[in-house]
Amino acid sequence: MYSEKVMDHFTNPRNMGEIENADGVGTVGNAKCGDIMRIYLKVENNVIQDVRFKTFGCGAAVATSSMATELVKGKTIQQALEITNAAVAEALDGLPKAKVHCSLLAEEALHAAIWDYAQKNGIVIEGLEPPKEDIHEEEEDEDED
Amino acid sequence: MKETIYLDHAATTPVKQEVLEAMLPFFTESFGNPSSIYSFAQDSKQALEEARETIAKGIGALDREIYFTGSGTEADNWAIKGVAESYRSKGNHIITSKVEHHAVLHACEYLEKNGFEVTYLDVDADGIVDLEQLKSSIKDTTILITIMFANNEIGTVQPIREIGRIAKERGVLFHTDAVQAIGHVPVDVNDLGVDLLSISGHKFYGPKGVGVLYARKTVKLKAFIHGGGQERGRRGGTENVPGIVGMAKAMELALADMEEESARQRELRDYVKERILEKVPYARLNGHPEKRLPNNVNISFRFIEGESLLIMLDMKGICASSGSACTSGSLDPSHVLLAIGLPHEIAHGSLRISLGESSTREDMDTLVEALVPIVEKLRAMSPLYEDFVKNNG
Amino acid sequence: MKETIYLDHAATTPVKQEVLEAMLPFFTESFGNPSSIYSFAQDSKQALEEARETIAKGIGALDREIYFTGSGTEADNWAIKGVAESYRSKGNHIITSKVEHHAVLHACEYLEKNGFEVTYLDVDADGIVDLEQLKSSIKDTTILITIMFANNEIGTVQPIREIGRIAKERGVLFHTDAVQAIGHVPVDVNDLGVDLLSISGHKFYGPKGVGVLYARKTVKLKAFIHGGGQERGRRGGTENVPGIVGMAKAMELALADMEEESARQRELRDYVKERILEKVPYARLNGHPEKRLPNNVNISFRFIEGESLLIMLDMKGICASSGSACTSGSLDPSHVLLAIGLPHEIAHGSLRISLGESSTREDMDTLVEALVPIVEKLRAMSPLYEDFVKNNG
Ligand SMILES: Cc1ncc(COP(=O)(O)O)c(C=O)c1O
Ligand SMILES: Cc1ncc(COP(=O)(O)O)c(C=O)c1O
Ligand code: FES
Ligand code: FES
Repeated sequence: MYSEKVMDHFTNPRNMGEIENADGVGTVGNAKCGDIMRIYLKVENNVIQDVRFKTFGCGAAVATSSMATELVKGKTIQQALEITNAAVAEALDGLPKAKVHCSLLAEEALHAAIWDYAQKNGIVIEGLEPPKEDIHEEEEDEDED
Repeated sequence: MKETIYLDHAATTPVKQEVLEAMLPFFTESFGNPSSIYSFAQDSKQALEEARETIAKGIGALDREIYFTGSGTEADNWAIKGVAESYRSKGNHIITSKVEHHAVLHACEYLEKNGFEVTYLDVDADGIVDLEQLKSSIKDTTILITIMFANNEIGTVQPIREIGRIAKERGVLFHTDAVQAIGHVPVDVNDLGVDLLSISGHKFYGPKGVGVLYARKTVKLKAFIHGGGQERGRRGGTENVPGIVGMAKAMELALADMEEESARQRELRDYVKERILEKVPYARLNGHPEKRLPNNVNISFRFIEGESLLIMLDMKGICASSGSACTSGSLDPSHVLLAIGLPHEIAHGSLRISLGESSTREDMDTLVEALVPIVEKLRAMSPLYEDFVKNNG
Repeated sequence: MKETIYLDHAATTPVKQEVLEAMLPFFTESFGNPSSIYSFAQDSKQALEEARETIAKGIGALDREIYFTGSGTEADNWAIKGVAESYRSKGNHIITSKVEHHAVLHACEYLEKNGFEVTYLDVDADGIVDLEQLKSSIKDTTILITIMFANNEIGTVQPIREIGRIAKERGVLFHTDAVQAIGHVPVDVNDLGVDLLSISGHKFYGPKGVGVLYARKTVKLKAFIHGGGQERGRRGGTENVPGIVGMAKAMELALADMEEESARQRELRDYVKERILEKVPYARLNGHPEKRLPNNVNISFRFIEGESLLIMLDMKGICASSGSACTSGSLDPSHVLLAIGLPHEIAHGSLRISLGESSTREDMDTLVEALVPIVEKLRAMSPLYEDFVKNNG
């Protein structure tokens, strides 16, 4: 059910782990499934030098965490903020429909970590919202029952 | 390719060779419609009635109390909605439990939207229904108690005889979903005081897409699927002769060696459970330790999530499940695990293995060997485990 | 033993060898539950989805408009009761015909007992519904028109496209029971303007116990059998993978040579009909002479009774039917023959033969040869014939 890329990132997750004294840490939970993701950032001169994650979640959640960290590493904060869950999913050659919400977890965890970094450093980042308690996605277009 | 170790017999089983052989003639040769009057159709008619006899005998029923259906789910729906319709004038209250299969739960929810009142009984930490609550829930308007025989996720076997006695005393009909029980534990409808009972062929090495509703002859059973005069006018549709023949053959075979095979699986079950609990910290058995199906092991591993666990086991060639197969597409934690009181995130990290006739002690060892490093790896990834270690370390 | 000449393909058909071979791996090898997530179950999941595609393509539908059921009867029940439930707030009126299969008629009668109003359209002497009556029957509260594609007894094919157009113009949903049509006449749901359509596997050399409900994606379709999340949450129950695979294969094969095979059967049909009408006096063809299934012949023989006729044919090794198989246990004369205006005693003396791929011209000759003396013998026994001869002789 998962693409080869998803399976690769699931079995060999990149950047899994913690960062001691991280510049930003974000933890979010997924309202839809109860899964949890945490992202650690090391930032220098507005550039993400290092990023790590931990995930309690399904295969898609682990793989999107891994891919998201790959995508933001070495990017500026602004560039990182432009990476959407759709982009992460696409980089993984897509996700099953029922698993699209899992990729939101990565996007939101990243935003939460950047928010934490901004708070700690007194920086205001345009357009960045404080982390939500729970993540909701648009309901799928499946007709109701 | 690496060998597959199939440990998901509660989801479905292969059709046994002997079962398939019993079915084969009815596809291409004796394919007549059992309702036809010419002699060519006699073979299928006779096979149908012999299958009915076999199944009736298997559960201590009369032939004419056996109705063939297209699945266990249909049998559940029919029992519940059928009784609801027939006994509406007597009352509109139904009692069930919080740990039923979705076939029962969703049928009950449907009835709730249509003017029925449903009581969902609690279960204790082992998954057993509260008999006192059952007794005190029965009222004048109660027309049906529907409590499953054995749970598909945690394997807990309910006190069916006691429930049957209570139902009888209070003059209420009693339906039990025995889909997971058949072939594993003895089932006798009279001994147990059951009025309606559901069976599904593919859970005991019979084919998919065929089931049985047993309904005691005193039950007023309205048709649920209306049509031709099949099943004594109560279930329309040309009979699935090969499927029915296969299901009967499978039941015959399952019952023939049930005692030994159950004992064998029970031993394996206890062996693998012990080994896992011994080797993996922060793990707990779900379901009743003794009053459980001989082939079911369900264990929660704290800090990890079930799907990831299943995928990693799959990569080692091991087929297992987390919750029931038919809801594995679902994201909600199992309603059964929540009902036995597990918190959300622990319910998420559960593993169900269900043994079968092909299961060996070697398979159990392979499973444990694979499981230990997988759980470690997933815990190393888990923010919940990180927090736990920090707070307790 | 004498050879059997099977001329009852409308009752059921044998499973073709190729169909059986397509099914076999899914019983014993690739037996996984399609809902399971491990790779071992991928084969069954994929086979299921490929079958869905094949069937969707076969009737011009989208994959997600195909719902697998346990029979044609279930599909009919679901379509009718499902629409009734979902559109209840819009209205409670349903239009059907007097010549529908019992699966449709009895589902409608059930709804009548539950607050719905049903109009049963008349048919003309050839069995075709009255379109003017249809138009004038539609009212604000009409939510469904359900008219069969082709009649199982007399073979008459209804003006489906015209009915589709009327339904669309008036904003009413249109269901058709296409159980007898599939494999014999082209069926394209969009071309015909059909919103829901029922199919049964065993009528076109697929297995028994499996069917399809097509429901256009715009139709609000409530579940009829509640349970697990299968069929996009709309039909609970572990999927009958071998059955579904077989049905899809059978449809593929049937459609591949439909044109030639239908032409061949049509020729045989007309040949045997001519021969019978030529050789047997006081006989009439029932159903429309041209707008009929290529494989159906239905003839009434005055002064004789159907069951006796069937038994005597059976003794010659010929399998045929009188009325539909599923009501052959019933003693009432066919509601279809009464609806086309036959008097009671003539309706009783009808013979349906339905050809199949194995039917040959030789079979037709054998049938006619057997039939002539049988009819004579039965007439010699008949007091009705005696009276007739006395009054007219
Ligand atoms: C027109 C028609 N509709 C429905 C059915 C029911 O199909 P099944 O027996 O597969 O349920 C039949 C055949 O029995 C039929 O001929
Ligand atoms: C307890 C229980 N009831 C009902 C069912 C439904 O059976 P089926 O899938 O054959 O409809 C199952 C299995 O899926 C089950 O485990
Ligand atoms: S199901 Fe929870 S993150 Fe995927
Ligand atoms: S006399 Fe036997 S059915 Fe009429």
